[in-house]
Amino acid sequence: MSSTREVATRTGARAAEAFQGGSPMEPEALAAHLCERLGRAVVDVTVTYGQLTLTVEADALAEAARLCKESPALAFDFYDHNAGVDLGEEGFAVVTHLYSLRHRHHIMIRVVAPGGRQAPKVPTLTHLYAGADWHEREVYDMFGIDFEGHPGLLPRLLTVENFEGFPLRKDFLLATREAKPWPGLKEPKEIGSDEEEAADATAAEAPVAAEEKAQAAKTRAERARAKAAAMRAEKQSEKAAAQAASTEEAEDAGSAPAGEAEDAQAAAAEKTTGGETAGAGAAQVAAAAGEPEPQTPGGAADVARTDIAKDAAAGAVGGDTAAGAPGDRPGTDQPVHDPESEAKVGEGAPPVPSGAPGPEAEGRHGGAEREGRSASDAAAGGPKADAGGPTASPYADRSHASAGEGASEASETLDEVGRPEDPRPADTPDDDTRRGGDDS
Amino acid sequence: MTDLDTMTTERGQGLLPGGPGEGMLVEIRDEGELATQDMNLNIGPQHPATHGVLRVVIDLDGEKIRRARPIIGYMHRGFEKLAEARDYRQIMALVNRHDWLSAFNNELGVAIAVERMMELEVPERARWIRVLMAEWNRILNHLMFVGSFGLELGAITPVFFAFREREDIQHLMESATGGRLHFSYNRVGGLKEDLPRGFLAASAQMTKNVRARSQEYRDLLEGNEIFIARTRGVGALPLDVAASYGVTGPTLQAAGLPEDSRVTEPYEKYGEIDVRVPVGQNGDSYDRFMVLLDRIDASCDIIDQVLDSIPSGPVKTNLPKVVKAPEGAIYVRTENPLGQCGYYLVSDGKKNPWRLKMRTPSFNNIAAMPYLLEGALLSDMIAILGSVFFVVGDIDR
Amino acid sequence: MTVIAQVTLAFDSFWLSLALNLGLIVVFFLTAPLVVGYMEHKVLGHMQDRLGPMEAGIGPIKHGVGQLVADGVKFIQKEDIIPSAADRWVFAWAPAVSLVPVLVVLVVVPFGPGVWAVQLDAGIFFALAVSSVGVLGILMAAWSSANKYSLMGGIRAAAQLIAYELPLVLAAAAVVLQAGTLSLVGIIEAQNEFRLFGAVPVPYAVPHIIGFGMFYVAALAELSRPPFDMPIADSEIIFGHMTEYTGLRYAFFMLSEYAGMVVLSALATVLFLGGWYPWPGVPLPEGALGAVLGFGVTMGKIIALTFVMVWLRATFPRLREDQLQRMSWLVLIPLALLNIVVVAVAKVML
Amino acid sequence: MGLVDKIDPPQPLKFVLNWGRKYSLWVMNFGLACCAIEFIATSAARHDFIRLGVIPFAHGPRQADLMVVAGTLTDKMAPAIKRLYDQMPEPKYVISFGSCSNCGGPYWDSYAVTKGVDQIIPVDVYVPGCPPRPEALLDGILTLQERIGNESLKDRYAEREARRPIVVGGGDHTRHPANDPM
Repeated sequence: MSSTREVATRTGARAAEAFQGGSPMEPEALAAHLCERLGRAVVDVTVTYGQLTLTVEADALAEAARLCKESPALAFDFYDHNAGVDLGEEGFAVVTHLYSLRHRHHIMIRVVAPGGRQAPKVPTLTHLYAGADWHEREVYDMFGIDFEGHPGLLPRLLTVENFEGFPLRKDFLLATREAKPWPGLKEPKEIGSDEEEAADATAAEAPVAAEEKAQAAKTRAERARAKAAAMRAEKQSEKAAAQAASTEEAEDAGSAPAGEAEDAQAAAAEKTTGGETAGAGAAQVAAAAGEPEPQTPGGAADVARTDIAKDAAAGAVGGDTAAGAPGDRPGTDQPVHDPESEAKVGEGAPPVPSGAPGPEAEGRHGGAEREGRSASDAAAGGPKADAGGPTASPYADRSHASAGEGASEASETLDEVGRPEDPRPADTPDDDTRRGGDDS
Repeated sequence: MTDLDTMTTERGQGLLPGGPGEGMLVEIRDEGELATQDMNLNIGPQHPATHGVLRVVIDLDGEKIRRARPIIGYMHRGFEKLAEARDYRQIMALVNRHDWLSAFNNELGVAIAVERMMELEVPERARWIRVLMAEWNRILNHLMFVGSFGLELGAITPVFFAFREREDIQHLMESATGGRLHFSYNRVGGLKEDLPRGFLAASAQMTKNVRARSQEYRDLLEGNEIFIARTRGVGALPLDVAASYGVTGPTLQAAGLPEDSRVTEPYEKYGEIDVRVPVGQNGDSYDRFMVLLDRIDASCDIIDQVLDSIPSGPVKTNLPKVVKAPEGAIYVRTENPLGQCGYYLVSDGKKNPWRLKMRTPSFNNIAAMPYLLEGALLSDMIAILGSVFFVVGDIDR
Repeated sequence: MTVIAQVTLAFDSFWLSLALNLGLIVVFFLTAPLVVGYMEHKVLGHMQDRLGPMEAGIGPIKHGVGQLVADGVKFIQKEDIIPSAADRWVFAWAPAVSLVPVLVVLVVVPFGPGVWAVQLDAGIFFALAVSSVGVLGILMAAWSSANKYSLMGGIRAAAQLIAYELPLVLAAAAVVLQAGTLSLVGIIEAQNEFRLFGAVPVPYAVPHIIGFGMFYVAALAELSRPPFDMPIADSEIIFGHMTEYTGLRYAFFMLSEYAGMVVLSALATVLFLGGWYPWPGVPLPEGALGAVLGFGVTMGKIIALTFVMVWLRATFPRLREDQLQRMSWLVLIPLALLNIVVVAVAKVML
Repeated sequence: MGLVDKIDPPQPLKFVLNWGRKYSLWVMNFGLACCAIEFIATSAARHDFIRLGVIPFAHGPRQADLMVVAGTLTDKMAPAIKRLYDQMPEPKYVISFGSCSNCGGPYWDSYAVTKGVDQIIPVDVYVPGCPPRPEALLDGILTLQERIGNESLKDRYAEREARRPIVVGGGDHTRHPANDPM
């Protein structure tokens, strides 16, 4: 049968012409072509690594996409994907990537969603590309960006139906990471150093926070964040220290003395900065209940490190974005403070999981409930009832902590999880993370 | 479902006592003749046909599918968030897990992205070896689907044959990478280590075996009347629809377009060798499967070329321990076995990415599923699901 | 005068002989499927580069001979779940309904000279009539499970079994026409005397090659064996009517499937392969020895036919329901009618 | 059920019963992620756990005796797996195959992953690794078979009753499989 299908054997470019009459346009030409049609709507044009990124006004996105799709010279008929990006204070950006099967050229149309972090909005492209549907739902799911005119962003595409928060926002904390430090060997904890005490001091506050239940969720969130920052600073320094110290990387040290030396300096510098900022950060945060701190320890440490390290440019950038500079560079990973979500999160009760989706949801075995299950249970959609129990736990736990309700919360629950016959010691996450860890 | 109506007396009454009965009483359409009603059937999330945890909710009229709604997310593990919390070395160990059948190709994309941003000069040998390994991984992946597709159509033997080859190839790759499934073999700036002695000779031998044995699958399925009856003209996907959904890989090539980023935008060493892109004619299940079989042979050809022209030399560049991509954004796409995988990497100059968006092939391919399923028979759904090759982890990440 | 009759003459008690016969039948009914099942395990395994079960052995004998025994022992211990949404009584009795007909058919099947429980003059009629009752059990199971997959499986099964009952009966009818008797034993004897063109001694399979093929295909469909296993297609509708069954009830369904393989193979043997005669015209020794040899020959032919069923399972994908129906109504049934006409004409002419 | 879990049968009978359960483990592959591939590899020619009487032909939970949870269990999937487990008839066994289903594995810090399937259902054997090699699964199966070989159902059920469900962050205990009416 394979003989019935004609088979193309050609290398790169030649295959392109053989199949599509089209000819790719240079990024600059593309940009010019679009700029003259879109006029003032084009905010910015960047060509990096030979890739065109066209930043347009939000309300001009649909028009730009329509142009790209319909004008024969461009003929962007292929919807590749769109990606949300967290810009920090500035809000969110959505980068739509189109491709032309005929001409074989790319374009990335970038839009900064108006509405800041509170109510980001972007026009939909579903009327142009069928593929945009799921991608936009995903972006909503991950960033909470509303696509105007989209047939239906809900139910959530990837996460659990009643998931709280938007995971890919920078202010969405990973509960487990807040609860317990990175278990990998390559991470700071393994080598004792002077600011470990500082970190422990910060860490020690978590249980304290647990005792005083009266304290508002806000401050607890702050603590968790402070601890995170401390840990971050700490990690970086330790990483550098580890290079200088640990023996298995000796051969690399021999091969690249220059880099090593610099990193060693960096390590020294970080030790100091990271250390004191960690302490300071904790104190300052404990004091400052709520208003966005100008520079977290993490930010400070980054500035310090990057200044010393070779890439001064990135350092400078890291610095002033930490100070909250506008412009389409991404900010540092300073936790951005969002009063609204803070409030929502504070008294966010653990959601009741909707359980297995509905009575018909149960795969191949209809509503079959075990004899002895009450009929009412079956009527109520057995799965829900089932899931009500232990199943509830994972999200309940997560939605607590991911809502930034503090490390102590999560750590308690983790204790509950641990059981005597629990063989996790035999198979701790480090097994797995170390695989990734030990390269070179 | 007409057969059912004879049992139901009037609307609102359960066809069957209790649970699923109610499910069957979705809207009663009176089309003049005997009022028929659709049966709302839920396939998955744990169903043999959805190899993995995909879930499809379909409205059945008899055996004909009126509406189909894929529900995804059951394997969503939050890779993109975790990537922001890890540095580039650790990402290498995580990125290969979302599409567990093309681990090496996944690592490759991230490695290339970071290297391009850092403007690293990757050693020649490393780049050749990457092509070699990527193709082996491609064959591994395709063998899996050759087997599983047969299994879903009721032919249980191909999967066992397929795993016979898979085991050999996995053994080969394990000798170099140390992993059977998740070879964390890529590093930013090269590879973990050089190939073991005798690997190239073993590869040369293995391509011979794979070619010889891929003939067996053809013998088993290609000319098999029942197989043809089940797949010919089932689930045909026209090109324009495929494009608007962003469908790539064998599914797109079966529709007749040799769109393959190994050819159109060669990365690593693909530009220097002949890459044969098999295409189908009418993009139905049969073509998709045959394209898959052809791709196995095509990959064997590529491997042979690589073996001829692979130079000696170092396989990694010396980098500082903490790899930091300079600030900026880049989009890299690699041709994964299942289709085109894109990596949109935004860096703020730190050791871990600010944002790493993965555009995975299965996500787009499955998005086109409603189009393919509507109007098909229930049995055809199995053939379609099996022939639009997807990995659930690759959908949900 | 049958062997069993000989034994029972000594006691000369109707009830005793009846009990003895039925006892032997039940023993055979419980063991033969195990043999077939074990063969399927091993044959599939070796066709797929596997070994099949190896560990579960009976005493010193390994190679997984105890696999199906172990299955049985396990099924006894399994929890018996009846879905709360199910129709209790129908659900509970369905396995028995699908199991008993197979057992009843065995009563009339002759396994060797004198090795049968009852000889009916209308044996083939009885066998085909009873064997088609099994579908009732499947329908009961499918409907009462309160499960959509089961329901679809049941509907598919009903359509399929009805569609293939006809070719089965018509193919058998042609043989009856040829043999001139409805008695299974009579058919075997007639085959023994049969000479093609008055000279060549061949079983009916040769002149009735079309009928034999049809009978076999129809039998596969009746048993919903691959490639005709849509009613229990595991990757579409998970085991169809068996989806909700656990433990012993499920085991009954499996048992009836494998026993069905044996029974229909036995009928095919009787109708087309000359029954207990190794070859038409080759006589068997009188008495017990002949009975044993005849039984061996019959079992050999049965195993051969079931082996082919397993072989098909290892080879073919699954057909689609509508394709199956088309094949039955548009191909097999017209062919079967034509076959009967041809046989009748030939019978008159020759 | 009934009798077997109330009384302890005499030794020879008990041996036969255990032998039956030991060598007839119809397995339901709860294939979730990467580990599912290794599970299939274990069933295939090279490793072939069918030798051990582990029959992978049970496609539904109703016919399964052994559930191998292979892969990452996400919060969205958790209700389904709980339900499928409930639908398996006793006596039933669970093998947690791979780090993800043991404890979350490489996704230990993910917001969407259940850290360990034993939060949802009781697990008999844990097989570590990411993914574990097929040999590891064979080892796990042998361990389970050994355990079945000299277990007493009565004690097993008694221990099940005794074991408190592991509940993180609340939830009613009555729904735990241990407390299901047999």
